[in-house]
Amino acid sequence: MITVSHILSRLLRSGQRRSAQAEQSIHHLQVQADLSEELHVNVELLRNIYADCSDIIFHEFVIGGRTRAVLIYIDGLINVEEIDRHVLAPLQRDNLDEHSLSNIRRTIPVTSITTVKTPVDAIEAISNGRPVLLVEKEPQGLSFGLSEWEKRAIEEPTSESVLKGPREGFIESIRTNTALLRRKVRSPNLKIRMIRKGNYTRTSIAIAYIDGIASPALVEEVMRRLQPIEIDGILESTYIEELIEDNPFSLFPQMLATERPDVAAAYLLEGCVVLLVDGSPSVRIAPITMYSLLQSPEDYYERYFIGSAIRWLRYLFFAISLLGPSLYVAILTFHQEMIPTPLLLTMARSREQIPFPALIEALLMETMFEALREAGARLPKQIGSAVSIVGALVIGQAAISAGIVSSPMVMVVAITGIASFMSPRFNIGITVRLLRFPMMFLAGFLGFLGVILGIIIILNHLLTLRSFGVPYLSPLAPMRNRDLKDVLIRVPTRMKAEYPHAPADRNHERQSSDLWSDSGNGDDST
Amino acid sequence: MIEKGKISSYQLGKMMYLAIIPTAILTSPGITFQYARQDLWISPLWAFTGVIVVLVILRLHHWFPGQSFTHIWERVAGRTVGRTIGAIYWIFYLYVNGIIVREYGEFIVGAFLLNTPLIVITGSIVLVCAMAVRGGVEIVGRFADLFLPAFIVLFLLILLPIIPDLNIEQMLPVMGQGIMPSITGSFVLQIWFSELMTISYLLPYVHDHDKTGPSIWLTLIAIILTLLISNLFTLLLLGDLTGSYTFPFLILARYINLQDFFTHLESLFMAIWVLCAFVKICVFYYVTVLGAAQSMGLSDYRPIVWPLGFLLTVFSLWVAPNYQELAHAISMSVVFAMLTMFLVLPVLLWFIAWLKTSGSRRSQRSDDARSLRGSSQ
Amino acid sequence: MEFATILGIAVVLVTIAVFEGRQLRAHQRRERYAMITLCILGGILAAMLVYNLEMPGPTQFIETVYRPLSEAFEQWAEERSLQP
Amino acid sequence: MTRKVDAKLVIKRMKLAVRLILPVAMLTLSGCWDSTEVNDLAIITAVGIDRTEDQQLELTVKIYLISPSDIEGSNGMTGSGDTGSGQSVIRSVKGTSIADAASRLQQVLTRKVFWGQAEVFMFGADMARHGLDEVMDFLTRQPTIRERANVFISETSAKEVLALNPPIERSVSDALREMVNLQTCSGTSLMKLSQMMSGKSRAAIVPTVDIIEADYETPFPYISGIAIVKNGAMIDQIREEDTLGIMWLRDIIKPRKTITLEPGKHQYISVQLIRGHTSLIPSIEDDRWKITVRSESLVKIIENTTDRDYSIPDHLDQLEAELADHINRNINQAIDLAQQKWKADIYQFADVFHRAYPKIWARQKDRWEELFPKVEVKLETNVIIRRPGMTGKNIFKPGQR
Repeated sequence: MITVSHILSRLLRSGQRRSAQAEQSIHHLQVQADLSEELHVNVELLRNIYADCSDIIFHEFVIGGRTRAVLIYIDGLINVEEIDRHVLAPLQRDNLDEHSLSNIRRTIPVTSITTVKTPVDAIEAISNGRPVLLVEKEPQGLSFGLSEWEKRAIEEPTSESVLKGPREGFIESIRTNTALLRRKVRSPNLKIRMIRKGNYTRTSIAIAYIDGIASPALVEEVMRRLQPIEIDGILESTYIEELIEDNPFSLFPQMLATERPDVAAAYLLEGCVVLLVDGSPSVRIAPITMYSLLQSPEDYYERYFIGSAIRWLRYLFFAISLLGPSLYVAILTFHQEMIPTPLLLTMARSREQIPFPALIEALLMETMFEALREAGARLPKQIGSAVSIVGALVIGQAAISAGIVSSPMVMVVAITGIASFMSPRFNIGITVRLLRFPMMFLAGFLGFLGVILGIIIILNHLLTLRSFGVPYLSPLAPMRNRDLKDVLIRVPTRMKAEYPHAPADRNHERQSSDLWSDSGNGDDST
Repeated sequence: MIEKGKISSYQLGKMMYLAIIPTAILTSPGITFQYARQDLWISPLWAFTGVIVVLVILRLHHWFPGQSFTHIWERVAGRTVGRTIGAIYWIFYLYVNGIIVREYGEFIVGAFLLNTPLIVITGSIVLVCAMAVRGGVEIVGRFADLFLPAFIVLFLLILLPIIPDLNIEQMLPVMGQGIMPSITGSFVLQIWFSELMTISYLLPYVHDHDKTGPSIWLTLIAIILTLLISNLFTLLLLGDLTGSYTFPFLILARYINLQDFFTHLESLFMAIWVLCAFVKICVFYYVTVLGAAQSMGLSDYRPIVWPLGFLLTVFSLWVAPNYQELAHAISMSVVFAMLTMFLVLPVLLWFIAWLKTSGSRRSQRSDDARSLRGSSQ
Repeated sequence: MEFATILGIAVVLVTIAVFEGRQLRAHQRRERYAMITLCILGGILAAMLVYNLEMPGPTQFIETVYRPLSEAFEQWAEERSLQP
Repeated sequence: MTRKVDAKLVIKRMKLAVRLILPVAMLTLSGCWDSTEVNDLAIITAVGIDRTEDQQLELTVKIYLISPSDIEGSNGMTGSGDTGSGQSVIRSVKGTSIADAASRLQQVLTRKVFWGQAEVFMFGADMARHGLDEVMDFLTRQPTIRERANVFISETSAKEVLALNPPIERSVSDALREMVNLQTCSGTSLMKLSQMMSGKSRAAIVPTVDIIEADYETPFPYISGIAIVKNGAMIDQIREEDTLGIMWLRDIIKPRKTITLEPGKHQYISVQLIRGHTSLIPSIEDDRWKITVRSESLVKIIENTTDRDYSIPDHLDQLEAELADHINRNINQAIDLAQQKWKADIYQFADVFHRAYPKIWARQKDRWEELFPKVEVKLETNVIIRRPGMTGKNIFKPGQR
């Protein structure tokens, strides 16, 4: 037994080994066998498994002065006060005739008590912060739902702030997150399936969908892709995303990342599947289309005129963020006749002292801008602002007066930078910023023609791309007139009577279809 | 079937519209003007070929649903004839596409990138087209979905600002020499209308057959209207000079002047041209690849996409040593060749098929026709 | 110069053939042959064009075939004095 | 088992990417054939073409100057502009033909010649008299030259005009362009000129430019009148004061044109045009070719120093008649000039007849040369006075009745 557990603990500690082997060892080496009736055997086994784990507490005590028992838990993952008050206190002053588990279970005033039958179960429970009670002469143990650890308070997600609308955001704890979802969608049709992945991290992954809206095939497909995952650890939902997305080589995100429960709930109501990963405040939504990445929740919280207008502004600046510098380079080096004479003369004057060709100048500035952005993002706030001030001086005034870059170029880079920050999702912004560079090369090589060819190549990729079976540019290409109304404009809520990309055999209507006429009459009468 | 993708009828219509319009608005005003003079805007109305071709092809596909043009030949005239005609067709498509690629290249080099080698221009467009064609008919169809609105916007962006510079008197006298000049002028236009025959290769992949007819007729009408408008605008701006410019419609874009700021928008025209030429080359390229795969009996067309792309680039150089010869050929002998391939042969096929089916109808009702269809699958 | 062009053409064709060949499965014999034949054809044609750009092409062929027709049309158009 | 990423697939995709990117990268590195930096361009804003005494063409270009250091490098150039105040220099080269001169121009410039921004083309009077065809062919054939560029004929040599640096505008090209926009007569664009020169009448009008040499200021150009171009060459020119009839006939008269009558000695009545329109109506009766010139104009009174009070309707009618008379006189004079003196159909009667009588025209078009002087012209002029201005009677002339 000792050798067994020795091997086991070595296996568990050696991070170098294939985790699959570790998993196999657990299965093979009879740790899965039932717990022994001898308390000391069980404790010895667990002590070996948890060798060198200083945070594992083996609290030995005696129940009712007769029966020896051990409470095993991880320090910091449990609520010590509750353990003292609700487990240890009743047991120690106990007056039971027989110390069987069922009796003990009845004695302890805790809602969630489960039976632990094998060492594996015990380890699982302990790792999850559920204290395990092992009792003399019992081949089973009990685990209590008294886990509690430090977690962040629910606050507004900084990466997706809105002016209007709910300010709560997901946090690192998956239970809190599912609760947040459940608070938005109170129907029992909101299903949340749970699986665990990660051989070492044993991370919980929740798959949330609304039964009756989401297509069963979609849910099946998500489960089918999740099942075979074998990985040592999952620290963020991106790990999962990369393992299950359709095209792992695409620059474009095929799942939407959000930290906002309202966004997740909105997509649930459109028939999407939401993946929550324990330890990550950002959940993943699938399937999505390109346009989902360019929509902000605020579009729906503002009046629809404003929502539509802002959406168009965002589309425009999305195009600018992709094409800004390349169009500038193309016009400046290929199509000078397009520039009105006075403007051309001004530009020519500003470029007179610049030693670089326009293409190099643009590349230089864009790279500089990206570096500044990255430096600013990684630094503490106090230093970050210093970086941005220095950066602004470096790539702005000083570079111009030193004659290294021209001022129109600085303007173009600045506008492009702002444009790329306008996309409501960070990941599409960074994709576009990356694509900007090959586009600049194409523009410097063939002018407008190069830009157009570049656009065609990007579109070609986007048109072949799918997110869980949904074409990425879907309502536009292939054209689906019915769904266009939420892409080109943000239609009034009362007109959104149908689900987008819903399967044909499901119920399409999301609100009473005669709402429009009804409320119209109502308006008249008042 | 080689192709697993499906397109909708409207995608087919959009594809054909975009595949016919670009070269037509670019070169047709100049050539038509030679015969029709100030009546050149009437010429697009004489779209006889378009009507005949669409009628014949739709009829054929009604009789043989789900069959491509080559397959119908095989059904009707026997395997050897069908295979031969299939081979001739894809080689002809390769040749026509070579002309298109060449025209595209000549236009870009002649008007925009004066010093860039032609091969770079043609090679790059064939490269991106090959990428799209490998994606199959679905991808090409979606490109058409995306580019049609872009085309319309850009087209209007050229037409609307030029309106103040138009001189309505340039179009007078209407039919001063009678109706004949405009009909003669429409002679060259027939090659563009006859290109509608290409739908015959794409119809098997359309999933909503009930809308095919309306969609194709709508496409034909849209083509006629677009040509009419572009020819009319060109005439109203350039008058007698229409025939003198190589690319008259380009002058329209160059002549735009809005508030002295938006001037010389020919690059806008280049954008239109490249987008549509891309769709056009893709459609013809796809048909070439598909036809070649079918006539060689391959199980997949993708392996031959790149080799045929290379061949296409070579053909674009081979079709003519210089642009003048090409332009002359386009306005004369190539018209006859295209009419033979895109009009005469389909009509012939229709005629043979009609004889066969009507003969069989008398004896066996539609059983024979059904067996004709059934045995091919 | 011509040699360099030929070399370039060869590089392009070999790249196409190798990469397409890899994506084919073993039983797709026909496809492989078709692909390689087309590559070789393209190579030969390209090489011939490199040395003689004025080589008669399909356009000349079509012009020869349709000469009677196009001449007739031109004459007809002229008779109607439609030509400028 | 594992939905692990197929290693082969990775390699395949990578190779595909390399295969796509590599040619592009190679091509990019090998050169961008058409890219030119703005600061490597010699931006031509105006072009002048003269004929020298030794029967050569002299091409003068006005180049926007960016760097002051460039002024020094005059390597064998024949001309150099007044570089003190302006930001432009001029260069001129001689050649046997315009294409020849244009290619020589590149030899004497350190930067790439860029025609795309040339807004003014100025032909010297000598050259214009000799013939514009050859130059126009060159100009219309170039892909970079703007069809909308303005064309002028200078009374002195074109070079002299280009050498000017008008004090208000940035360059002489801007000055002339603005003048055309504001002046009462329309300018002629390159495309319009080629239309007129190649059209049925083969006659064209081009504004002429002259220099005002005021002693108190630097000399500046102004639009002095109209040149008549027939069969590709200038045959005559007339002063600005006499162009009224031509403008009526060509229907290019612009608002703000002022007509002044002198009913009595030192008594003037001036009206300004609000809107004017002329239409030419052709008719052919038994080989008598007739044109009816129907012109309508709305005017307002801007000055009245006569004895008459034009707030009285009867007087207005009379004034309208007088104005119509005046316009008729101008038109008649213009027609006489065109039919008798120049024998040039600058009013494009040919097109008018062609549009109305295509069949007759097709038969008679070769006789147009002899027909044109015989075309009868009938005038139907109608003037309507819309407003008397802010005042009715002249406040300072109580005697008006």
